[in-house]
Amino acid sequence: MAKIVVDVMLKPEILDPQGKAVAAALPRLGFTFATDVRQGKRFEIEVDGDPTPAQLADVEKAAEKLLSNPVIENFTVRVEK
Amino acid sequence: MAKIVVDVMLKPEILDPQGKAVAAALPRLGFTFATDVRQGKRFEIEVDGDPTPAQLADVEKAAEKLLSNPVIENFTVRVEK
Amino acid sequence: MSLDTVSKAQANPDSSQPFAELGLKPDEYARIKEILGRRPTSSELAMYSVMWSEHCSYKSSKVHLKQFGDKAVKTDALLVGIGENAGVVDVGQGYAVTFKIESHNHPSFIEPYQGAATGVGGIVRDILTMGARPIAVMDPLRFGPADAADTRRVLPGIVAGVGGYGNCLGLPNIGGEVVFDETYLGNPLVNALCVGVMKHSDIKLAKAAGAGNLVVLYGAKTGGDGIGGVSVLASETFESKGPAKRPAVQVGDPFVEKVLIECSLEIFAEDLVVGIQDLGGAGLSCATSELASGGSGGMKVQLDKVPLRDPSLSPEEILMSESQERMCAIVEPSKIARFLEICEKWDVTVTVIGEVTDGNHLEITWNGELIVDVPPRTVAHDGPVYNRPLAQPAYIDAVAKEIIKVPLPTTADEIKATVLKLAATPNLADKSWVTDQYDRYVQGNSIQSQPDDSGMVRIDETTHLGVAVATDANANWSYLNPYEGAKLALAEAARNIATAGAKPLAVTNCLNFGSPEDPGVMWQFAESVRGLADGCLEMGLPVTGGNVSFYNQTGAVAILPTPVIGVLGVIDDVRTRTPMSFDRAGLDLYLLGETENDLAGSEWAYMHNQRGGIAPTADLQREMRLIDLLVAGRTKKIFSAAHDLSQGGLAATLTEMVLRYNTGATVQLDNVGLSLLSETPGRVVVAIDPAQTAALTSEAASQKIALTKIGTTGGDSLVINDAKISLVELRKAHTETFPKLFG
Amino acid sequence: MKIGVVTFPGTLDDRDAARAVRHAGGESVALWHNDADLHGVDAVILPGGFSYGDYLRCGAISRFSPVMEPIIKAAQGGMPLLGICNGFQVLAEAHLIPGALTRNHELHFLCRDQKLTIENTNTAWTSSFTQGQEILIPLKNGEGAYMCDDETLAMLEGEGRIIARYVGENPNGSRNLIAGITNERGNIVGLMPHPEHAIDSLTGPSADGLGFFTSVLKALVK
Ligand SMILES: Nc1ncnc2c1ncn2[C@@H]1O[C@H](COP(=O)(O)OP(=O)(O)O)[C@@H](O)[C@H]1O
Ligand SMILES: [Mg+2]
Repeated sequence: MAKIVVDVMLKPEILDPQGKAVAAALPRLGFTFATDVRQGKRFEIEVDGDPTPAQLADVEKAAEKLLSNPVIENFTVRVEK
Repeated sequence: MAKIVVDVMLKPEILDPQGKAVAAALPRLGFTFATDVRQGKRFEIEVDGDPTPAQLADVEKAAEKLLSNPVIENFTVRVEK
Repeated sequence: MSLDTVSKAQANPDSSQPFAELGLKPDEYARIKEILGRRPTSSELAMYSVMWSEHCSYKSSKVHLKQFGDKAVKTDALLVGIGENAGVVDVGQGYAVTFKIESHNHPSFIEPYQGAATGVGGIVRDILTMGARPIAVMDPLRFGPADAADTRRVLPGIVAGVGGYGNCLGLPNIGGEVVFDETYLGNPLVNALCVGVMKHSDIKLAKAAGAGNLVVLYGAKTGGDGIGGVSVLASETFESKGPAKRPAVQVGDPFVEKVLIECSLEIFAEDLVVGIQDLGGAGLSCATSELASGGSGGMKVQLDKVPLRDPSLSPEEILMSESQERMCAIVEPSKIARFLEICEKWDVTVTVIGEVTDGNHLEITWNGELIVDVPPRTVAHDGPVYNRPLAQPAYIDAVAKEIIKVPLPTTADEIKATVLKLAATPNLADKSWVTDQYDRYVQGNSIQSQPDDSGMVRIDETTHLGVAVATDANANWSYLNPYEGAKLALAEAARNIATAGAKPLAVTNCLNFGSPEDPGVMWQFAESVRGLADGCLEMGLPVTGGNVSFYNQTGAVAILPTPVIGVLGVIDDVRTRTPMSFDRAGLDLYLLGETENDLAGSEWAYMHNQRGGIAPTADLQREMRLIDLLVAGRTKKIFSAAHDLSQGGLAATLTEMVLRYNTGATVQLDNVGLSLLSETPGRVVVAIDPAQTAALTSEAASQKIALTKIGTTGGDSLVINDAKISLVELRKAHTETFPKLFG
Repeated sequence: MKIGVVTFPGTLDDRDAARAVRHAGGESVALWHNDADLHGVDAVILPGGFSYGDYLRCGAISRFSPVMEPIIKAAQGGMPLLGICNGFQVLAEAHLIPGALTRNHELHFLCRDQKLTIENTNTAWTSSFTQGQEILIPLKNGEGAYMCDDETLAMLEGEGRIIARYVGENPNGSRNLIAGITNERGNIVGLMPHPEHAIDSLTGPSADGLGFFTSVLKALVK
């Protein structure tokens, strides 16, 4: 049983109020490591067995059609063990 | 400039309404690859230069305190190039 | 773990069982053995332990709550009383209304968003279960000091959770409370109220009658969430030294609940159920045992049929799971096909899990093996009853001797500074930061919501019949005198209904207290219940239901006794309601009721760290005459506006009135400091057209309510004697507090 | 004139939209998400709510509902189509209008009475208003910030396709204070605030919202 991960992030030019809120909250808690924070979505998709190329192609399609909105978001697909 | 990624997912035993909604929508669009879908959050944190061990330890702390609620969520921290 | 069955329990009567870890006391465990004539199976133990927990069995409160029945007024308005999921009241024109408050305090501290969200979800299912369409929610909330770091964690999460769930269900939020006090810091209170409406003929009850009828589980699948939540989260202090129990918090899915509501209403409309119960605290243990004991008592359930989200759950866990958004219905076999069809239309998971049987055994099997065989009444109703020791705490006499010393303004500058300071203090400041996160418009029937005295919804678009609901608690007064405090909260909630011209009809309550094992807390509780029961009897209002939440404390420190009282009223034509304020100049302002020196427990005293003194005494006869006056004033069209006085006294009331429609006022007050700051109960400010002077005078005289002209409306300032406060300045003070605190 | 009002699972303001249609003098027809038939309606409203819980992105799942197919086809042929709030999000997800609706900049659900100016009265849904008219209707949403790229924004501005703009402080971070836009042809309108909650000052802040519904009835008579 493998896991396919789709990460969806707002395009860099789109304002990310959630990331901004986190970036502002960190220093209030004494954390000073971040120069910037962006928040996105992570989908963990389980498939039976090892994903086939056809399945991965399907996941790409689903990511484009459903999991992300290409007007404002980018996505990446990868297999995780 | 490196990127630290924090992935936050609901614990496996916790209901994930978002993942459920996606899992239900996929077959309606003809996508049959998924046996289960979970949806979580992905934080991309930018730091100046390569993250130091102390910074990473701080990120762990921030992930536990701010980015997740350990009662219902798990998180992982990693550095991405 | 191997399956524990009834036959194994009979074969090994002495196996040791972890009853203490499940929260049962040795004598309670002994009683279970006595009832069964053998040791319980592990599944039975699970059921008894959750059902006999404080949260489900009311074991510490039962002996006191009896008074609500014993002292009850006879009224035809009460169609369903205490004991069912929620009481039902006749509001005329064939309509019945059901309403109830519940607490979700402890879960909301651990996971503010989900705790609050599932609190709303739970109370809405209670209302739905009665056969009603839920039409509105309210959320009385209590937090630690507004500027405390943990309040900044907890409050935004709770507010977002209340909104997130209620908004997604399409239920307008029509009111609530936001109160701060240090005793709530480690133990915030999240009370949620829901109102529902139905026709008389649609009332549903939780009973499983008719052998051969099917037991149907529908809604979300069952997962491992909230297992033990009912006995752990709702009944134990966080510091309890007992073994660590799974602090699992439930996560809600409001979308599933919305669909469940529509699906259920369609099922009700076609009259497809004999009985129905929602799955809340104690999950299936509660639903099956209550349904069975509500009927003749016999039921067979095949537990392995329950659809699971997590296939690894054991039967014990399935019985205890508090997965949200589930309902259990009793359906005649001839109607099951249609029932399934409607569920399919709404894409709702549905499973027949058992049937009603003759006799009085609740039998639950797991893959054919009998794992539960109990008389359901013993699980659902015959839990332990405690007559806990109670004793008046020592502080009561001590605080009664304290003399309140607070500065009272006299000069123009002092008056202005006082009014601005009160307007901005977190307990009195504008709550829009909170309420703007709630949908108050959905369903298109909201007539009043925050910042009005009560929430009001229209229930018939043709006749304009409506209901009003208000909730109130004054924990400062309850701390000084819990008996009077409960009566005063009742009076205030009823008054908040009546200022709009609605007639109070029925009462619900949520009694939030510390540990019942503390005799002082138990005394506060007993006194509050006695006060509320006496008050309801005197005012002729039935208590239709409620909720008790104990163990609200941090370490040894209990919260202030906080009996939240909800009052429901009816108004025959919502178009004629009296608004809380005025939008034009030239009206006369009157104060109804007399002002005494009542600074004890007042917000002004609180702001000066004075928590002592003697609480006011409730004069319910006068309150009832005031209510009659307010209702008559509405029907006779005497009032242009009416707004009650409560926390913050006349200063707060005037602030809220002038800001409501941005219309100023000029008032002249004798003894100005006390007039502005005293919180004597039973007072209302009304605005009338001068042409109504004679009518008002005669109504007030006939009700023997003191009437004082205090000023007139108009202008862009609030002028009090020589002090002039511009509305701009006043609004700034009133509205900037919450955004500054919570971002 | 028959106006269809679509109910997706999780739709909340369908009854309000139907009531608004009736108040305006039209006949409302309930359309079910799973029924790919428009039952002869002359126009369609996609009302507000949280269709499918809005868990993924608002409107992302409902845009694929069976009923959307005939709606998209008819709207492309000129049938008046109004998406309110969640309906606006569905229109954007279905690419019937450009851009996307994103999280409010304050990150809270926001419900308040909102002033708007009507900036284009040449659409099927706004002809009852006067150019520049200021109206007051409820705004209530968690993801109402209108986003698009600069090019699209310039196009919308240039072609006068912004039909309503927020007055005063930006409530949600929408670009150029956009509250509503229309397609090229003016038959499809997406609007974030809720006119259906402002048809009667008893239950809403005003009766200003009625204009959207009287507009479409006029447009259909023509
Ligand atoms: N948590 C809340 N949710 C909804 N409405 C609230 C909440 N808190 C306060 N309100 C509303 O704000 C207004 C003012 O509250 P409050 O000062 O407590 O009223 P009162 O003193 O008349 O009981 C009321 O309309 C109340 O219903
Ligand atoms: Mg009030």
